[in-house]
Amino acid sequence: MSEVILEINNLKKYFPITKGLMKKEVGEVKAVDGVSLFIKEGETLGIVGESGCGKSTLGRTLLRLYEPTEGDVIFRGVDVLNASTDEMKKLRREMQIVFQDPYSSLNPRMTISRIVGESLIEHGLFKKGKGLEDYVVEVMEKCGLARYHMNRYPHEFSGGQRQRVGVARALALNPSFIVADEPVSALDVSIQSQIINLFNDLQRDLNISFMFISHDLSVVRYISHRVGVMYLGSIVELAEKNALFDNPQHPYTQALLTAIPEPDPRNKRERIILEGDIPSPSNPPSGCKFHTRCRYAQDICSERVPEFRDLGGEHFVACHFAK
Amino acid sequence: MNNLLKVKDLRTYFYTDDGVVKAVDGVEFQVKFGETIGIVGESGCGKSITAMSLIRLIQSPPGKIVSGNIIFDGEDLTQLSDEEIRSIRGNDISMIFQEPMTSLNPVFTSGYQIEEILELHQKLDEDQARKRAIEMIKLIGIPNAERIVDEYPHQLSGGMRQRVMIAMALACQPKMLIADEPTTALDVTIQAQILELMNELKNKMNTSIMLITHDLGVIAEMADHVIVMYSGKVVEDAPIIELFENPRHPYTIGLMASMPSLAKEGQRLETIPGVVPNPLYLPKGCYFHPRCKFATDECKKLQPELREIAPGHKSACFRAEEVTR
Amino acid sequence: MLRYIGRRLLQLIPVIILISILIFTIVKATPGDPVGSNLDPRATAEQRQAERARLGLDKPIPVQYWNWITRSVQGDFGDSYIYKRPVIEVIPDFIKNSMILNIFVYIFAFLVSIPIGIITAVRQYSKTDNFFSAFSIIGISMPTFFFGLLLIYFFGVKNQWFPISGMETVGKNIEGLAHVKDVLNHIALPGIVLIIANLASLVRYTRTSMLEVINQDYIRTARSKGLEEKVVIYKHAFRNALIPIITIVGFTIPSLFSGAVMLETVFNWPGIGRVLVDAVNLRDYNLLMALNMFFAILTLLGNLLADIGYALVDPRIRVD
Amino acid sequence: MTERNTGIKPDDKIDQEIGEAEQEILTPWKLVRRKFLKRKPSVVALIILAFIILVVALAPIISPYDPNELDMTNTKQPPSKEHILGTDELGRDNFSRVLYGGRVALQVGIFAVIIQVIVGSIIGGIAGYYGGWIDNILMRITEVFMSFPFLPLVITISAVVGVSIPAEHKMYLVMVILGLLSWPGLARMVRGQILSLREQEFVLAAKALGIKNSRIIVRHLIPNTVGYIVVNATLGVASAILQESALSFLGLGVAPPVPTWGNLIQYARDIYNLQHRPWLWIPPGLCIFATVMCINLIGDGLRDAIDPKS
Repeated sequence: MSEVILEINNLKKYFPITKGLMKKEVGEVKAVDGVSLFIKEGETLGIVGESGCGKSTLGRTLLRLYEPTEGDVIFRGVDVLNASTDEMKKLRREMQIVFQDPYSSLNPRMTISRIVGESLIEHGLFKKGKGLEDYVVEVMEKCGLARYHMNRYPHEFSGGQRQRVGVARALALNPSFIVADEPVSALDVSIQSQIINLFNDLQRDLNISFMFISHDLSVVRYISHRVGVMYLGSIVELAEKNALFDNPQHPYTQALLTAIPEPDPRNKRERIILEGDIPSPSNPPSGCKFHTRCRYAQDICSERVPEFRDLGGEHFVACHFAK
Repeated sequence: MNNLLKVKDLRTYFYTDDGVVKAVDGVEFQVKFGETIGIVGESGCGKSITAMSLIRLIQSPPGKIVSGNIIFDGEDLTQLSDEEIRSIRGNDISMIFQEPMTSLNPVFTSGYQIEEILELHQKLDEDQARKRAIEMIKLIGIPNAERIVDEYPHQLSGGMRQRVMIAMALACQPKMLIADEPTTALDVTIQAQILELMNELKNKMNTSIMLITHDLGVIAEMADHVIVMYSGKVVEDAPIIELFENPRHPYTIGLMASMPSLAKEGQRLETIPGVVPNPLYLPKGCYFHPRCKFATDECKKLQPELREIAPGHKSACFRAEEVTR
Repeated sequence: MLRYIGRRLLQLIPVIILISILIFTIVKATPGDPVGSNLDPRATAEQRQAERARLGLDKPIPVQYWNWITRSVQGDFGDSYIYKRPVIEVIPDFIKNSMILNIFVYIFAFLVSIPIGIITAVRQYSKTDNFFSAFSIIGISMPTFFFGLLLIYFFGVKNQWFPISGMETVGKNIEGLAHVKDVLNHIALPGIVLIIANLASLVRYTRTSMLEVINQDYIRTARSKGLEEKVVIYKHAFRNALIPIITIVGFTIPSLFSGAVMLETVFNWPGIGRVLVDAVNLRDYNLLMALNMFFAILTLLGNLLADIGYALVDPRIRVD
Repeated sequence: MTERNTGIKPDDKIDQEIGEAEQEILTPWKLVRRKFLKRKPSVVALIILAFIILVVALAPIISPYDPNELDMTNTKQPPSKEHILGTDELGRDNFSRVLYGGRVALQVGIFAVIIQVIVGSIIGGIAGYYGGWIDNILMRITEVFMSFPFLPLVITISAVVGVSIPAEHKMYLVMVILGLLSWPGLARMVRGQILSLREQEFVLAAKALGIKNSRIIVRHLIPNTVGYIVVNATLGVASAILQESALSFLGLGVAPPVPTWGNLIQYARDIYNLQHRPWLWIPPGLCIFATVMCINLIGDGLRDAIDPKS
């Protein structure tokens, strides 16, 4: 896990709010509001946060599924956001994505082998025929699917098996980086663990780096090397996993960690309950966006946006009072 | 009889054109006064159907409560007429659901939907009902209740709507509140608020709660005593601490082994192989045996009974005493 | 709300102008010469030319359009060739006659279709549901004019129970109640056809929107509150199903008139629909253009009414 | 019963895996067919419609006479062995004319809907896929078309334009008019489908895989919209046939001598024919009713069959 494979600086993605007949623009949803981070080779960076914090948009904008508003993304030295069409095509083979909802992430009208193999034909890596079929089966078996699943259609599979097909599809182009956008949130616990193990095995065998996005803190804690916590479009804290979970610096992270229901009936620990609701991303609070719900909020918090700085040992925090 | 609720041999089947689905297949458990019981299990195990069968919310056809008695506060609900069961719904037993976004009627104000239940069961007139509704909204911790009472559901956030649902359910001080995955659709910080609120109200109104969820963490937080369900049957029934520290059924053990929060650093997650059986083609013998490490020939032929293996701790497994983590 | 209606009315004006241009060009583009059919055949070429000049037909089409639109805005649609009277005087009585035939039928069909739609949705796949599903599919598949002819054949001709033509018995100038009874007698047969046709489509529509609503979560919540099934269905469910039903009312208002075209022709009912057919057959261009404009405006108002109804019934639609 | 497993029948074999291998492959179209076959009324309607289409298609072989062959010697004959449905005032065999009339009615219905589907899908597809100002403009145009009063305009255009078109080609005029005035409904439906499909995760995944836009449209968007278009088109044929027959009855659609069910019913406009020669006008009317009813039943059956939730 040495050199940096992906670097993001000040990435922004604003969605316009339109109204009326001629769809005139009346505002903006600041889904991703200036995010900077890096991911090393073979590393899993966990991104955690509640709904509306922009984590999925971050993952998708990074792959240019949504055109970004500002900022840049450097993948192995290539500037992704201004890449030409052929550069972009090559990049597509390196960067892939796995989605959340087993029931909408697969085209219901396509067989599994077509779903997994479609990209290989598109990129001209294989011609239709035996070679393609064998490679597809190999990828499918790597994800725990069997050869006879090849000509089946998505409606014949359970949620867990569909997620495996989604992973196989992403793996087909042999990428070095995969964005996993809430890949296990829609699954039951016993199926969830099968997919989590699959991700770990793939990283071990193929040295793939992951951005693992989820709202489930215990899954993120188990699978990531480093974890970033997002709130209303920005990263408030980013650190090595144990550092973050054992000694969280940002008040939001602290509250978030205490909010997880621990499956241990004995230790009913004291909990920090955050008052009020999550503000809407279309008009976020001024200064530090968390000041409306933060226990330590001072005047400065509502005036100045805190700087995202390294407290030492790559433990980054965006809070005026973190030491 | 210190039991608020005693369910014996409850069976609810669904007659679909593909065949009979035994969603709830002989469930039994007890709930004491003021106790919170947790029903945990994965999708399709029949936990919601069990709860809905208690107040006969089963759509029939295709569903039908085939057998079983539900002794609630000394009265067997299965013998009651439709008219009588309706006087219990929302009054003695009320229910809240998972999706706050769609569980409130979009064309009525939140206040009206609370007043409706008050006017129905407590025979309050409009003004009294409105005053009581505002009190309830204040009780569940929503600021400026006077304004919220006239707002429509689409104007409220998910967390607030769930609170309005709780206010509605507790308006008539029911003896039992059934909460079907109440916080699954909510964010962690909002979930913490709602669970905290439910505990507060439980003590204030001495209501017992039946909490249905697939999240063992929420169960550990809230429940005094738990039943674990699999394919329409109760496989384990134990007090909360006993269940977590000394699980006596392979499925419960498997569930806990596959939870990331309980796994040690770097240790590979244990998984339960295979998938939940298709309810139309349930295997013979114990339904869990195709996925069970401890399965023997006996398990493949006979259905294990739910038997008491320790005071207050029941398990439906022939080898309950031997199974280990 | 009034500002919203005002703004929507303003938005209609460009559409109305667009439609008027389209209708004008279509009618004017035909080779048939309107003058030819007005004058007696023996008129010489010069007389014909003079008549064309008088009517301004020799000017280029855009100019003719401009003259026509400016005069129409003031209500002068020119004279009707068939009725030898200004079009603006001709149309209102026919509208009245069409209203008489359609309004009662529509209101009746609408009121009856709602309970049927609800019952068939609540008791899905029951005998009543199957019966009304069959009834409604027959209703929408039966051509209205053919159904009219069948009724005339069986109830008007074979055994003379009902009159088969016109709005009242010609010659008998009876007043008051007898007149009303006579008109009602004439309404009978066309009325049956219209009721069945409207009922068929409205029942289908109400049933579908009720079915969608009945399976919603808030209906289950309502039941869990202990409300009676009647209250759950007729208050909680129906109040939501009303939203799409209100929109269908808006859309079907124009078809109230244009839909009856076929029936007014078969039953010789002196309504706006029949007049349209006569105007078309006898090349009465002034009347034809005015009628089409009337129907176009009616359709636009119908759509507007549907949107306003939607905003009134559905609190989620914020009308700013 | 959300996580219901596939329809695998493990019967006695303990190892579910073996059972799964022989499991018959259920393609989406097989699934649709199986659901459709469960709806008896639609299946019966399909059989009857197939019979009607067969008879109408084989009209040249089946019909005993040439539909336009005059025979002044036995005009206005009641039904007899030679003329099953009697003859009209020009001595033409009514049964043959009903058969040929069917051909015209069905052709008009089908081609009108083909026009409707082509125009509607293109406009709806483009508006839905590209969005932005293109979507805005196309939708304004669609709304203008939708605010046209359908029947009055169809009557006006077919009468006014029809004047200069010979009788044989009137049929094609009716097709074009019906097609060009009925596409907005389909366009809005296709646009709605494309808009919702575009947000589906499998389309985003295709984009992430570097699949070209054109191929995403052809491979991912269209196959998932076809089902809805087919249902819409089927119901469209039913209403097109009704509209054509109404127009022809008014003498504004397909004009004699070309027979169509609609203009054959015109005999009934003469009170004598109506009363004394029902065999002239009732059979074509019943043909329209039966055909349209079958198509509507099939359309309903298809709609439920492709609905993923049912």
